[in-house]
Amino acid sequence: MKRFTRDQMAARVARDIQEGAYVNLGIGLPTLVANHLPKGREIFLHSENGLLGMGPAPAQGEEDFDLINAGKQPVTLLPGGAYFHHADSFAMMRGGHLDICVLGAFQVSATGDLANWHTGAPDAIPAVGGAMDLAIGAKRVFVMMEHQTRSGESKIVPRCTYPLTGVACVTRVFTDLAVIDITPAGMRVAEMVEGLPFDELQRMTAVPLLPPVAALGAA
Amino acid sequence: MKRFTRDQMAARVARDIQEGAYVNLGIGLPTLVANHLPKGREIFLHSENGLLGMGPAPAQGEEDFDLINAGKQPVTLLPGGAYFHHADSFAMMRGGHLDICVLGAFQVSATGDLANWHTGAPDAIPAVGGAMDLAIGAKRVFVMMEHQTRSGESKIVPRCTYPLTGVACVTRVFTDLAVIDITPAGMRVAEMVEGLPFDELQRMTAVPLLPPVAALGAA
Amino acid sequence: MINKIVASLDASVADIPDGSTIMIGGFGTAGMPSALVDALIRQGARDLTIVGNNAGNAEIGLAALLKARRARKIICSFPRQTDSYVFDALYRAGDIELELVPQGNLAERIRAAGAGIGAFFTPTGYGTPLAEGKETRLIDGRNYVLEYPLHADYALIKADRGDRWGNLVYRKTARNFGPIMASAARCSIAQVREVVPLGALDPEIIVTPGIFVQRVVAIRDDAVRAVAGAAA
Amino acid sequence: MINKIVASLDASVADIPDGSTIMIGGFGTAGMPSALVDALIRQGARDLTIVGNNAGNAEIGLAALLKARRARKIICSFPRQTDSYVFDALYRAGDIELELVPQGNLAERIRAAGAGIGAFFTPTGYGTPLAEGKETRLIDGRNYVLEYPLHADYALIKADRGDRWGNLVYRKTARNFGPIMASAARCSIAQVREVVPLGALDPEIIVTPGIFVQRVVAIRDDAVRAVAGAAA
Repeated sequence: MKRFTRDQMAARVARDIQEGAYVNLGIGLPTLVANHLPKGREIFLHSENGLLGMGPAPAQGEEDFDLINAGKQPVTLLPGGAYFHHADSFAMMRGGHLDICVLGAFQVSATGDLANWHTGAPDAIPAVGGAMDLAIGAKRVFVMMEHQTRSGESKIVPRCTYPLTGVACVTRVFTDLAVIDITPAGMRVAEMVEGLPFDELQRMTAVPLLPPVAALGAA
Repeated sequence: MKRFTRDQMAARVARDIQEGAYVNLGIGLPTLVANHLPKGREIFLHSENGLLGMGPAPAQGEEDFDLINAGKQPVTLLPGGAYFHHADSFAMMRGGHLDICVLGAFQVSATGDLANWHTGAPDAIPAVGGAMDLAIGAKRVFVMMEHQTRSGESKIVPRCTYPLTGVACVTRVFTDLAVIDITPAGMRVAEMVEGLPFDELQRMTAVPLLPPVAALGAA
Repeated sequence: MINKIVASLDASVADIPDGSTIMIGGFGTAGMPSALVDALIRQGARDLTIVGNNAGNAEIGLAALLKARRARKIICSFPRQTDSYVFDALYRAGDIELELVPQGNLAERIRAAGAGIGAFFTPTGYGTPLAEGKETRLIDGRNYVLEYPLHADYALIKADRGDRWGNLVYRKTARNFGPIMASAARCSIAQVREVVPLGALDPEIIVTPGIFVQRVVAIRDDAVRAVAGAAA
Repeated sequence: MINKIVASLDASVADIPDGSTIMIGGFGTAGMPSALVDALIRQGARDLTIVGNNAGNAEIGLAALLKARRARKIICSFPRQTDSYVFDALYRAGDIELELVPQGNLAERIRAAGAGIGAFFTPTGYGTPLAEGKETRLIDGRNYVLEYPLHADYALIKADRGDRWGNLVYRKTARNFGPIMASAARCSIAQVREVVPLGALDPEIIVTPGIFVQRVVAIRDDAVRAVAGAAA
């Protein structure tokens, strides 16, 4: 079966980010999205550790370890960017000023609950960082994840079994198989990977899905 | 009877302001204190509208109406001064970072309640400004006022009859007759204007006063 | 390309509907966006709720807006000034509603709106008439009053320089309420003395990052001076 | 004359008693005041409660402090890093207490301490294990958790330049927790790359006014570079 690669997922997320959007890309998979933002489109990348207008990684040898992103990797600042302290940075997040954040996830529930910070494993070192602030703060919360775990379990679940990051906060889920919206009516498929029948997607998803609106006539 | 002039009161308050103190001088009478701070003593004047390190009034013709104090008069900034916004300015006040504020008052109660923003007159336009923040924020709250109203009533009262600015917040009262501390034991006279007998001061004060500690032996 | 620079004062306020809640920056006339307020008067929106520190001076800016009877209510800390006769008359006649807020609570409520805080316990005002009817709580031996955020539909603020992304820097104590009001409104409009090219503002000194600003409009330097002069 | 410049790192931390609550700035190693932390290790204070974003990297700075078993408890948002093995081992052995706080709540609790706020309702963490047992409230249709301020006895922070009044400016994202921690501690100690004469810092660009800073200590520029290098 055909699946979106990680870069294809990132490119698909990037397509949904309009010009002028203030965007936070979570650590891990979501950072890939930056590589796929159209060059001509001005998009403002926010990093929780106190910058807006984040640019690409610096050339090797030009790293400045006072200029890093949330993943603690060296980055650059675009002309027009700004620095600020942590309380101001999280005011931007909590205050609803970000248009979009893109987060990785362990699980997303049918009602948009997000679990992405802890597997619940008793010996794990818990660490939450800014995930809970992003989950509840941005106007739209995009989740970017594999559709299934390595052992083939659906990461879209009726109720999260892992500890929650936020309640009813996810707007849209981008997986390697489909793009799915959390709507008041339920989870509605917006797009599927080419050639994947809706029934097959449903079979791999532990929550009842609504078919794409465009496909309703054919359903 | 001898009374402290306004300038003498201001000079007396100034004597209680140690080097290095962060101080806010309220509008009206307290602004006089700035003229009496010893030249060699570095004292940091805060103004609620967003500056620390306030200097003296500018020379005539050199006023900058973007650089004003809480009374909206042009001021100057000393080298080492700083500007900040209103939330940060009041964080300094509310957060207990000011060592001293000096406020005018209509009434001070026996337990240090302060009334200085409203006479309760029904046709008055109410206006509070930063008085309530200063009253509860500074480590020590000095009140500077005439001992009596023009009609001879004590402004030190068992309970304020005017609307309160703050509860149990005043530390020390400087009047034209005396310096009086609010202590757990009651109002204790620290100093009196030269030649004023304690009994005479008590007669003009509507709250029982404790005599100066130095005078206890003689009492 | 994102360009938040608006060509004219009038265009910058054209869409403000009747009934809006509008924050207006300034402490007295320092930081008062008089050019924007004048544009708002020309625009004609009425039944406004105004949030600001004062209630206008003489008959310029905010006072002129009040005189034109465009405001239903004002939320402020210090309406009474030597030259606030326009407000005074309206208030005495019962023609404007006043919500009086201690200045620090006003600033913190505005900041809370921008920062997504649902409510906060403040010691300011406890035991005073301005806390009457409000929830109180004893925390660690100190008494506090619960206060709620103040949101706005629009913020009109004055800054010194701005760029096309909406980044702003201010001038001296004219900064006052500008940065927090910019964060608390759905649409924040800044009048600036000078529009500068992107990148001209050092990222270390930007006070209001563009995320909080939707529109920037330049006014001629002499206009700023005239406003400052009028304040004296 | 007020002079907050302290002659040496060791002198700047000499009076910190056992049992203190100490905020330590930095996000990873950016803004981490490693020279001060090293001085604190030499000083020997123990039974400390540490407040910071992370729990140390490799065996430098905060990690070295933990390794020396000086901390009883750490309050932070993200202890687990690729090189946080010192903390990880202590935690797994039950040798250190952890209070995990969402990063924005951590920042806001620190800011609340500096700003005299008694408590605040935050939407972050509602419905998650990190809000368990905490007071919640529905305000305007949204659920919030009540969080309390985080005060400290000392704050150790890193800034770029400082003057004898304690005014500070920072460098790029090394700013992070510095300004709010400075405001939340009874005694804030800043290590700076350079001490500059009073008046050399433009009053418009001072990020932390001296009122929040009690001590400033200069460290050699090469020391800063070495710390930055170690972070890579």
